Amino acid sequence: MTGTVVRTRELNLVGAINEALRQEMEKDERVIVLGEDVGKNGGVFRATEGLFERFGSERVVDTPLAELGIIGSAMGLSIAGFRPVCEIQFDGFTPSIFDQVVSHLGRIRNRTRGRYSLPLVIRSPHGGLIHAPEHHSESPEAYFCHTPGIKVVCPSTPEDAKGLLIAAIRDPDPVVFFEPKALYRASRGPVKEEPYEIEIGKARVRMEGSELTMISWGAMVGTCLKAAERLSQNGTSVEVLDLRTLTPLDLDAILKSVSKTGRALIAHEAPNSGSWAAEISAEISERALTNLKAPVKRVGGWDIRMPLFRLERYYIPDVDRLLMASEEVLAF
Amino acid sequence: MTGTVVRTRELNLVGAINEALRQEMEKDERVIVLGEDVGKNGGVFRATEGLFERFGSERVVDTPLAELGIIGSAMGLSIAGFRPVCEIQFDGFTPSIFDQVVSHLGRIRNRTRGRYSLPLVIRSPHGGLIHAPEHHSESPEAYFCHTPGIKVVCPSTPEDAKGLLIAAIRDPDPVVFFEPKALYRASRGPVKEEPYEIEIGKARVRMEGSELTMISWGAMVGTCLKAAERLSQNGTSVEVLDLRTLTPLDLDAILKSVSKTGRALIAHEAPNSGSWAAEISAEISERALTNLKAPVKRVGGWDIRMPLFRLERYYIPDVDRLLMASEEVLAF
Amino acid sequence: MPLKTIVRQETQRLEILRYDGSLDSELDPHLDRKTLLEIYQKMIELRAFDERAIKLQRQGRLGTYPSVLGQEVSQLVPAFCLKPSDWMIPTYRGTGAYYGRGMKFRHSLLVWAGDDRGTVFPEENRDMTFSITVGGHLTLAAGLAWAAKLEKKGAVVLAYLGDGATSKGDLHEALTFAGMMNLPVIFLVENNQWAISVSRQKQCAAETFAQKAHGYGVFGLQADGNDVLAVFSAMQQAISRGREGKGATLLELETYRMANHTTADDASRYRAKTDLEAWAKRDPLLRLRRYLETLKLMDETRHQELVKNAEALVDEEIKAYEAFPEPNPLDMFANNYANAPKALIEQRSELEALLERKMRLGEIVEMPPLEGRFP
Amino acid sequence: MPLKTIVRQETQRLEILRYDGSLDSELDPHLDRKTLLEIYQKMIELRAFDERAIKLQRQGRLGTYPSVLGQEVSQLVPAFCLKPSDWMIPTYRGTGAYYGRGMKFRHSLLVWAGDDRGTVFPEENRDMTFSITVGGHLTLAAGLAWAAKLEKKGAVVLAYLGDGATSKGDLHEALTFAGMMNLPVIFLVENNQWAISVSRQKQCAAETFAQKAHGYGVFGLQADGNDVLAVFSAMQQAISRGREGKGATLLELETYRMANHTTADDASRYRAKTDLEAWAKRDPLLRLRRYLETLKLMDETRHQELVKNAEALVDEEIKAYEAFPEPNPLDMFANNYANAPKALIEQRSELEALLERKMRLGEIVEMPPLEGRFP
Ligand SMILES: Cc1ncc(C[n+]2csc(CCOP(=O)(O)OP(=O)(O)O)c2C)c(N)n1
Ligand SMILES: Cc1ncc(C[n+]2csc(CCOP(=O)(O)OP(=O)(O)O)c2C)c(N)n1
Ligand SMILES: [Mg+2]
Ligand SMILES: [Mg+2]
Repeated sequence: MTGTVVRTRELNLVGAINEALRQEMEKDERVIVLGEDVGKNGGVFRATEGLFERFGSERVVDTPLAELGIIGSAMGLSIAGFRPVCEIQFDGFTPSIFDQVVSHLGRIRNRTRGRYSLPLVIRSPHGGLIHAPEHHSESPEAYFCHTPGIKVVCPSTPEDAKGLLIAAIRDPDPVVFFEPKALYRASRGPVKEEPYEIEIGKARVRMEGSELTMISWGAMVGTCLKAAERLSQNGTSVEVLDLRTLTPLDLDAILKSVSKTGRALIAHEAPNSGSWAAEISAEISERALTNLKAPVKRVGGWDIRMPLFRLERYYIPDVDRLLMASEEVLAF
Repeated sequence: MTGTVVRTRELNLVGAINEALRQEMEKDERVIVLGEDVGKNGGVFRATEGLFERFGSERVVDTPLAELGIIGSAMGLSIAGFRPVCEIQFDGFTPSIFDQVVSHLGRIRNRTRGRYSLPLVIRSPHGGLIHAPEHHSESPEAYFCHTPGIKVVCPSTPEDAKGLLIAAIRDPDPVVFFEPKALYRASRGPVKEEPYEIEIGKARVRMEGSELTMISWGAMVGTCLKAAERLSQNGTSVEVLDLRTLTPLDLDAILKSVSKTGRALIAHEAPNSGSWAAEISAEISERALTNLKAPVKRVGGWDIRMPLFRLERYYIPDVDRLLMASEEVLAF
Repeated sequence: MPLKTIVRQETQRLEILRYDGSLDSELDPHLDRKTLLEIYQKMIELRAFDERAIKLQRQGRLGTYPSVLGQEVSQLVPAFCLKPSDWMIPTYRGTGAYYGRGMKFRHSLLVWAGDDRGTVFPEENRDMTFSITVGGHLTLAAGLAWAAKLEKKGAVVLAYLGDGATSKGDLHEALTFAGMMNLPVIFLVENNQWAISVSRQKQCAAETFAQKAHGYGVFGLQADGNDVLAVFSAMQQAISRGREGKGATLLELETYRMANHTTADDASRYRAKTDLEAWAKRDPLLRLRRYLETLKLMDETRHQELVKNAEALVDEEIKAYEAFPEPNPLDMFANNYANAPKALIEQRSELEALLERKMRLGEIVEMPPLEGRFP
Repeated sequence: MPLKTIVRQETQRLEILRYDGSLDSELDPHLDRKTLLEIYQKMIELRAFDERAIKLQRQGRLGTYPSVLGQEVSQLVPAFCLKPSDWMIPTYRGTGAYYGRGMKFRHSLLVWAGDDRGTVFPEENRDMTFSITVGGHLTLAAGLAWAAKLEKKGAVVLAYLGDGATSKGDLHEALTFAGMMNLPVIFLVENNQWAISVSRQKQCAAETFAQKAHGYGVFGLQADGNDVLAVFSAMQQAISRGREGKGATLLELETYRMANHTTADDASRYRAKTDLEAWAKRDPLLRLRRYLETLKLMDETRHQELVKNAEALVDEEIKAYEAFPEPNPLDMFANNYANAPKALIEQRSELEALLERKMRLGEIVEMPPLEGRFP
């Protein structure tokens, strides 16, 4: 391979994540993967497949079933100069680490006046629609986004997943990395072979348009694209913004798009009240009030426990709900 | 005492809470108080003072230092028919119970299809400005407000504290009851002697006005009142709304006031991004866009770890910050 | 006096029934024949169900399912030992525990089909839903036991957990409370040697889980979890302690997860076949059968009849499960609060509007009837 | 074979120096005179500081302060036994631990005055800030030990915790990791008999905290925490184990919190004076003094000189502490991220504008210089 030829293949999202992990582990000895079932089993979604065989039991570590132990270990390792990437097996088990995340993870750099930094990544699957049991389909991002000192990322394409994960591993601060599990295998796309970074904190326009901005992240981006397609068939020009990073929020990109379209719809999977969509909605109205042709609309999960999976598609917004909401915004 | 004469005395906020606890324990044998140092010591703020002596060690229980144990016990007790009121000693230690709160507390009624309910109260001091160490001045309400199945209350006067706590204890669902610790002794006011309820979910206009609505809760209500006073001296008519309950949010009261004034400022102590103020701001702009004469303004803590207490007054909004923000809103 | 031993502790293991069906008569709990046969029948039914559930999942007629194969004794017998007024909280791997308490298989199927209507326990029981978050039910179990202690009616709480779950801080705080407050709770560790792909050896460096009891001042005991008599006997001991005010028990039952972790797992990726073969010899069903044979309570004919009846029962249950109408989406709004707040009423209307739209579009043909309490 | 004991465990307690200053010569760690005197001097300095800190708080010159009175040995000696390349994490009740590592009192004062500039450890040390959330540092300590193990340079981690903290699930998960991964970490329980108003007896039903070690396959030991020789000796053992790859230690030091929990507490509400009197007889300082006297290393004159010097040192430190200029409010924005995101730059400007307004209004007279890294 020469330096100038960029080779690209199709990968699915979990494959892109796997590649990012492998390449960073090759490049940097300090990278350590830890979590439940990340070793021989390769992770329950196979995100760490092959790493144990390749890098051995010192760098790919099956931990006891103890999430505070996992996050605490990762914090200690990172303070001491390692670059741990820990996996919390499902979004629904991240509440087990909230105590450390809220009380310590994002505070230690400041508390120690910059003496210690925590270059670690917390990987966790995110969101619903894979017909899984309770606690396997959650969207807990708001809890993390409200917590200072950390960053929160949630890609929606294999390309972004690889570049953002590499950037997260190299980031000098803690990054929570949510992986839309519905897309692990469903989302396929071209991914460059060599390692590359995608800057954390930058949104990406996935579809250009002029009459309505749909803002989203994770698996919901796909639903937005489908809805946008349908709307465009009816002659409405929709811009779809994939946030990719939730904190730091790319307000510039959001405001740029909304200033153009004058209408914003934010779609996501979490209980809507107090969600990260609330922050985005508030920021838009607070900063671009005079540009708005209609009230900002949030479309999220209901403010109830997500039902078991037979009904999850009525909890998580689907194309119909996005269309209904869009019509409301457009008709204002 | 006859049924018709209403006796009233001055109490401070912690006294009102103490009285509510005592009266409910007298009325209802199922009420049990548990937590760290709530027994002989009467709680570190003396909120449970005298209860141990009055009701004994079976109903006023010093627990081991284990917050998951405390919340889990309270959940179990409540499912089995008791009415536990547990204390988490400081706001900054509530992250230790997030795991249960997010994963189970608000879900069990629904998960068991209504078979089991959890009539319990989680009491915790709230907010800053008492010159305390780290983790003793936090405002974690957003984490709770985003969580379905529970209610969140935060009074700002002795009268409300007593009535809301009694309502919380009698509520068939879990209530998180935040007590603004800066007001424990600083806030004094008339409180009726006999037990009474104040309805959960209802805000209260603390000052009437027509040009700007200040929305707040807890100790920040006092800061708003001071700022409103100052503004009114300059001829601006300000309405101050004390939310008292955070979830369920009294949107009617908020929209009623903002429709009248056309301007809203939301003041609170938590890191501003992703705060409960974001939800309120979003709701106002989403529902009352055409009534707004200026963008909604949020004034909260910065998105960083709160500094140790020498600088806390520059982290938590003070009258000057509210005035600056108000001027901005009024000048729009 | 300088370096002196101040505490001495022992951890014991109970085994009664040998693999060949013979037993240690000194410790025989002397179960009556009826009980033995009832347990055996339930074990056969459970195994028949388990096998079929896995098949249903493969056929796309069920969601992810966690098998209890090989754990029939450690699942059924503890639950079986309780009174209805006792509390029980199994884990997600709890089909046997619920069955031991009288829950119908149709409801287990509904749950694993992602249908909330499966959460139906016999009215008279104090059964709890399981926690999918591992260990998430343990401090709650302590709270139930606290209530039972205050009630003073001799009720106990049985909380199942796995070997993996022992690592969660929840167990620590639950045991701390249980020890300190002398609570009538049994923490039953079904040590099936695996937490998904993580082996018992990688979970904890202590020799046994039972010995953890000493760190909390509670009673600890290990038993052969595939031995119906040992489990029965250990449970009787633990229950008596609870009823008599002697406090909590940490009971470790050694067994083996003979199946994949769930139908979504492939255990061949991480464990050796030889292990499985060794444990197959200790099969709890086979062992009880041999014992029943020595008692002349079982022979091939009777066994085959039980199997046939079990199959018929399971058929029946599957039929009943599949006969359930689709759930009404609006039902998700029921039972979230005693009185639904305004926001939920509004949101439910939104969902209603969506459903109407979908009916107009022909995406939904017919709305099923409503259940549950709202607002 | 039926009910057989499968695990036997013992927990030992180490005491070397008697109250009267005599000692068990068999276990004498043979500390050289210089070390003994150095420890004694530091203990006197620490006590002098502690007394003054409480006074400062009463005078409104300091915030809430947690005294270490009576815990001088359990605070200082473990820290003293470390190398700079070892990690140390005390609790908030850690002034002695930090002092044992060479931190200046002026910085301790700053911290308890609510000033972030107090977080200054000697450059060469691997010291960590304490966690105000009880037990919040324990799994992190396991992580540091994991790193130390990978570094293969023989470093160990010393994490202090209180008797109350033993109840937190954090300790359980930390010990599980430490045992499983054979980590070079010492969990040092300063059992001072109280967690604010909750006594040791109400915290845990086990006889000792040390015995909890057996539940995790790590080494456990109890020692008299007011006995400088026992603590030194126990620490040597724990450190050697760590350096030699023998894994973790749970070391319980029995001592007593002679003061209120903090200056915000009033212990007379919940504990008997007689308790205090009994423990006063076991005072660690007095005990070491008697021992030094038997060794002819101490007499009243030398002691008084040490006290005088200590007072002078503390005076000096208080002066230095009070000479610190007011902190610049803008400094709170430094060191939150390696590179501050745009939102923080914006928020810092907002604060700047507020400060300017306050200067215009005369609420702030002069802005102190900026420190720290931004953006
Ligand atoms: C808190 C939490 N972390 C992780 C998981 C994912 N998970 C589900 S089951 C399981 C293994 C549990 O093992 P064990 O406790 O031994 O129970 P078993 O499955 O063997 O019955 C894991 C890691 C979970 N459900 N909850
Ligand atoms: C998680 C948490 N819960 C509660 C508190 C409040 N609190 C501060 S110190 C303390 C007692 C701690 O006792 P112990 O661990 O024995 O340490 P000691 O104070 O005796 O040194 C409590 C309950 C806290 N800081 N953190
Ligand atoms: Mg298991
Ligand atoms: Mg203590």
